[in-house]
Amino acid sequence: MIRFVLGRIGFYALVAVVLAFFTLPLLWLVTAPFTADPTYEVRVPLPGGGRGDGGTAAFTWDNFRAVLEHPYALPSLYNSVLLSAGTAALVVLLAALAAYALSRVRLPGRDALLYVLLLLSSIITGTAAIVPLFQLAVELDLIDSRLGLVLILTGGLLPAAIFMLKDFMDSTPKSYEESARVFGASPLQIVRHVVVPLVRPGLATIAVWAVANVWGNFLMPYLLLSDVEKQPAAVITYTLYTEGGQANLRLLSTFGLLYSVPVVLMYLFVSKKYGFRFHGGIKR
Amino acid sequence: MAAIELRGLTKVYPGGVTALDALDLVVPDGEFFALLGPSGCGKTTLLRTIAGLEAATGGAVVIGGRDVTGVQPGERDVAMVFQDYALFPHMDVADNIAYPLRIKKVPKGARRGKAAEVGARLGLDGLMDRRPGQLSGGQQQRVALARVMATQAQAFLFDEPLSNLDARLRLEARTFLKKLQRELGVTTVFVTHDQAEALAMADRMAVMEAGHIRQIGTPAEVFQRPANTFVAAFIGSTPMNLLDATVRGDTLEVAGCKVPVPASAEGRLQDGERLVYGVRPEYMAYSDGPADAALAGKVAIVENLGASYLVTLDVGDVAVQAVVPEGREPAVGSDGHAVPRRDRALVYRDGELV
Amino acid sequence: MAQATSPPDAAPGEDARARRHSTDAAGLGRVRAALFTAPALALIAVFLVFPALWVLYLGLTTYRLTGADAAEPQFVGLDNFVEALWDPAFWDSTWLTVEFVLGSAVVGQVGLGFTIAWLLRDRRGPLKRLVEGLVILAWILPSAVVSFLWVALLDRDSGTLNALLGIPGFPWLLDHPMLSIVVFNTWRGTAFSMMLYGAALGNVPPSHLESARLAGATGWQQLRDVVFPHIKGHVLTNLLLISLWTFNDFTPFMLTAGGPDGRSEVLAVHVYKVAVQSGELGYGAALSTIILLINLVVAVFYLRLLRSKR
Amino acid sequence: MASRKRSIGVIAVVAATGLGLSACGQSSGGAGGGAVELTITQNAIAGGKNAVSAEHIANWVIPTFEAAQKAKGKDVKVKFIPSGVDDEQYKTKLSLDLKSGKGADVIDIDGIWAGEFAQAGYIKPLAEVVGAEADTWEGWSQIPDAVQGLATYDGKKYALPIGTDGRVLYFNKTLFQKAGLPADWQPKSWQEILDAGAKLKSSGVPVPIQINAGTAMGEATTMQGVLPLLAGAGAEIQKDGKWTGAGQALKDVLGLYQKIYGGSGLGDPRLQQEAKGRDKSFQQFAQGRIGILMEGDYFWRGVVNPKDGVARMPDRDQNVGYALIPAMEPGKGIRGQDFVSMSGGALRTVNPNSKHPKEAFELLAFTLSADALKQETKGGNVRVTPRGDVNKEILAGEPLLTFISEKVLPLTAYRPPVAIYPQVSVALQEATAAVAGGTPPDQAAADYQKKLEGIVGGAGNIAS
Repeated sequence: MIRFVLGRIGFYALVAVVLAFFTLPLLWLVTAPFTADPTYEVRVPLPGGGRGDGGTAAFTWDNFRAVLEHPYALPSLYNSVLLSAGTAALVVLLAALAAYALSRVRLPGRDALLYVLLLLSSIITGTAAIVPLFQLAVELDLIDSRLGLVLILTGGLLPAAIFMLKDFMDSTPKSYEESARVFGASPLQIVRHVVVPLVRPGLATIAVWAVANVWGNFLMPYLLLSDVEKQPAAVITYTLYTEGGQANLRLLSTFGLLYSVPVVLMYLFVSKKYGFRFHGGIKR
Repeated sequence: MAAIELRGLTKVYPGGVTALDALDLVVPDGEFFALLGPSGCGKTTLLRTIAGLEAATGGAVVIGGRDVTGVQPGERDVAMVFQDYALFPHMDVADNIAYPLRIKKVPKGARRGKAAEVGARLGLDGLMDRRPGQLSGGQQQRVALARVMATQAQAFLFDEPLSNLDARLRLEARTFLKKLQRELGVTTVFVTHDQAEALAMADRMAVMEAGHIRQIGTPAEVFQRPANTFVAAFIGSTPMNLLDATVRGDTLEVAGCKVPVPASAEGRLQDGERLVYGVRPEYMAYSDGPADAALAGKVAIVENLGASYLVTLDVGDVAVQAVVPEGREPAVGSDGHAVPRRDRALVYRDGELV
Repeated sequence: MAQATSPPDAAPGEDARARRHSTDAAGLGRVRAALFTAPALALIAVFLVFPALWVLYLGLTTYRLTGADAAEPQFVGLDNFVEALWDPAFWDSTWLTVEFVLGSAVVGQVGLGFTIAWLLRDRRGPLKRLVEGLVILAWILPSAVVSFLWVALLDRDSGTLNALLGIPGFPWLLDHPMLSIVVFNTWRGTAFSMMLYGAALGNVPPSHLESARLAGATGWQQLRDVVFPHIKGHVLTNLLLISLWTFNDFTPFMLTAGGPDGRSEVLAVHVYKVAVQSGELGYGAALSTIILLINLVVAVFYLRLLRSKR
Repeated sequence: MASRKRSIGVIAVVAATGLGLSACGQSSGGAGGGAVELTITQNAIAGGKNAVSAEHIANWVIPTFEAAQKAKGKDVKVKFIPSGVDDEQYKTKLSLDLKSGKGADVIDIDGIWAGEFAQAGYIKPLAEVVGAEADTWEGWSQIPDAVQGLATYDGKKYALPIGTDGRVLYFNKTLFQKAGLPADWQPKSWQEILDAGAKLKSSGVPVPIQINAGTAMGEATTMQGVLPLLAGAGAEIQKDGKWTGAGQALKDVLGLYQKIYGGSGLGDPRLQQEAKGRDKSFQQFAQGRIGILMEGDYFWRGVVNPKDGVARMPDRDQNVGYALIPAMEPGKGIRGQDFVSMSGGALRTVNPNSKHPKEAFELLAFTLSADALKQETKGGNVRVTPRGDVNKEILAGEPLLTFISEKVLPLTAYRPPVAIYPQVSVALQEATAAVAGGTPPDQAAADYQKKLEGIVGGAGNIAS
């Protein structure tokens, strides 16, 4: 009994520590945008606050007004949505097809191939690859084209996506597909009717992962898109500095919050609708 | 019409393991046929090869007179119930049942109607819009059966259809399945590792071992006259007594006792030959007092089987088991005498029935 | 009694029909499987393999972003590699990276991710959703935002952490730059491991755990003897991916810029400084190649370790 | 059924995104019939970095220029391509563009990049790109030779200078008063700076002197620290093709760093290591925690500007003093000067890949016409322009900028515009970081010498 109680206490203590660890850094994001003159200090925005040093600051919507008036801020969020949705759709579609085939059919050298691609993808996402990628885009006439950027980003994400999805599919029982097959379903019907719905949580998770990756990517969009009207929020975030390189915390904190909202909403949507899982083991 | 015929069917896996070794088998139309054997014997591979999920390395599969060896599973006109039922977790019961019809491009209304009809027949009405995850094991099994029925296939294949049910449900399902098959009259092959299940349900059965069929026959034949010591040991809820024996004229010497040569082997044995004498515990007459042609020894263990008891006698240094009706069970340590029924006792030479 | 054993003379000759009969679960067959993989592989070939090979080639030249070497780069063979291997800054960065990967990925993310997954394994309801949601939030927020959050958290004068601990003025990013980025990256990346292990633990049959518990196994023994064998494959996937990602993670730059005095200059940051800030793209490409080789060694090590160990 | 609908939905989304993307991909280009299309780029963006100049280009330059062309019967369309990121990233992007034959027709670059861009063939002498009118531009006569030098490489003009700046010592008059120092303080030697620091310290100022050091501040350490001091010790970082090594001048500079950061308490060595240390130094100056700060005129215009600075000081004009940076000792500076400074400045040039180089140059020249510069510097956005005629007019009400223009620019020096300069700069920053961290100046200088040899290709390229 005592052991049980101690166990409970230990459990909640641990959970509390974990919660604190993951919440603490987020406090700034939910307070600074609402304070009149944000610094790095977390202060509670209160109407009429900020006079004493009691950890409060004057509450204001001005920062949001400033972001709304910013000529590129909101359009850049739309660009981010386009880029990440396009990349995620392409990554999920291509990775799912490839991962399924690799999971179910023994193609020669598939494991070695996957490892090699995974390693190469680390080069491509690194900074040293900017010249080849840029030149490639120039040669293919994909400069300043969202499609080109989507293709390049997709190329970098695909190996890891295939790797993860193959793992997911490996752990999905095959009897569903066999069952459908005995009933006469064609391979494509099986994929559509059975496989896609079964691995949907995995697809959704990969989609979120791809979106999160593209959502935060700065260097590639900046280099490949010169038209500011096509540039995503990651690039615009980096412009919220002054000539001397000082962060404009008023705009940065507020835009940072707005910039985070779509991915959070997407996560909530996906986790409610599909469940958010990296691994199979179908729940019955 | 839809007999299943296997001719020299062979399956060798890429690693060189032979799962099926040139099997010949005929399952006539309408028969309820069991494939029985220990795990790894090839029974599931055989079923999957009939379904087309595994490609035969050699030989032929003929269903309803049509050679389907190279035909895709979906074109063989068979339906299969998987061990885990493989109900699609993202579809409700009606959609699951109607899935085969969806593949056949039956209009939605018609297939929902058919699903409802089949479901009702299996007592699934009221559950049609549930997901498989919300059903009990028995209900899931019936959905899987309903889905198979909806196909109107020429033959059904069941892979361990009862193994995912708990013991009590299994008996019910056994009866239910047998009745259903009888009503439908569709040729059905099912795989099981449970000999009682095979005996109880099948019209005929095949006992398999290591890629070979060791015996084909009706449950009664297989139970009463196992064709070899493997089948003899495998079939029966209490294993058959298999005892070393030596022919002494017209009697056999078994564990120091003398018993008559079984009726089936009369005139086929040579004096002095060493054989295996087999008799099921159920086919022993037990008495406390001395009896003629009995295996006599001391009672070592008495096990309660419900309406009867299983008595293990130490006869010399071999153990002999006999089934004793309730009320007549002996005390441990007392003397016991088991008299084999001559018309049920068997003799095996080199493992094969004489 | 009919003997049904197979006739020994039955010819098991290879049936040609069997070959075009695909045996995978969905009946794809090799041709269709190849078609399924083709679009992904084509895209990877053009937008990944080709530029990656180009990077490998650039590593053999004096190519620079600007200056005379931009117009006419010289082919110098392995000079860049030799230079890197003789450069103490490279080795410093390498060791810092090893520290970073071991500390934040292997110990931090795997340890914390597994711990959270283990703590919440049989729970349902709002507490689990809250913890998982926050952990995943840290993972999906854009790095530009996240880095500001941590600068604000660790700030010397008005940072949240110092305010809570009551030690204003404590310079975390200066006195403990590696610890700071290790903890940061643990915070940032735990979600992946947590989700992976959460799913993996769901696949451990409860009966196995119960029987281990009945046999008197301690918590640790249960983990080692029952849980680990079940999730070994997931551990491998997880370690491979997060090590690779952490190795190439550039985000620490936004916290410490590699400083102070290079004390948190992990390889990804080192490459950025070399390739972008100094414009030495040839040398930077050579460094990328070396990182690739290190990653390869790490991957092979993991594969060996987890394949051999039972 | 439900799942079918969903999968159709997924396909529709994929298709729609695909279409949307390809449609977007094609939307660029598409020249109107006969119109000349020009593009102009700067590292500036409305609502962000250098917003004022971005707005000036978009709202004044483009419409006015287009109208002027129209009046001449030419149909010219100009598009502004904003950027607004780190200078290094802007430079990377620009280099990639220029290398691939792309990029805007009129581009802004930092003066320090001129040499490396020229060497790489990214930019060409203006006379080659646009013809003789580049050399006969009316503005040249208004631009001082030193500032013209910024745009000159190998004796040829590659660009037009956009402006220049200068570095001075700022000080907090309130703190000075408390420490008993004069409001019109003008040190004549390094020692006088240290003396003032010591007085400030004893009057309780937390950070008496801030002279940027270390690698975290990046180029700000070199430009607002090492180089002005080096000039005060009589050396230029590169002269006549030879680089300055670990000679006496550098040792003197590092010695001064040691006196400030080596335990005297005159400076805050930790601040130099912080990733955002420079931002913090601005904040601390504005909060009255720093006594003396070496910075460029940007500090006055953009940091402590009471109107829109990042660290506003409402009482800037009364409270912030400025002084020339003294040589180590009078007469010991470069060219035997008593006072020194360093300057930078941006350039604007025509992309050699431009399809319309003549029109592009017209646009370029227009942006640097007296009218355009006056317009640009209206509304409190005053800076030192390259043109003497304009400066005379706009700097009138700006004491500091007048000071820079009249007192500092005649003394100033520029960095060598060559490709390896950034690496040399990093080596200098590392040397100061070492000293601030406790390494003896001689040792730090020797380490620098070794590193320098590696960068510049041997001791032969280093002045002994």
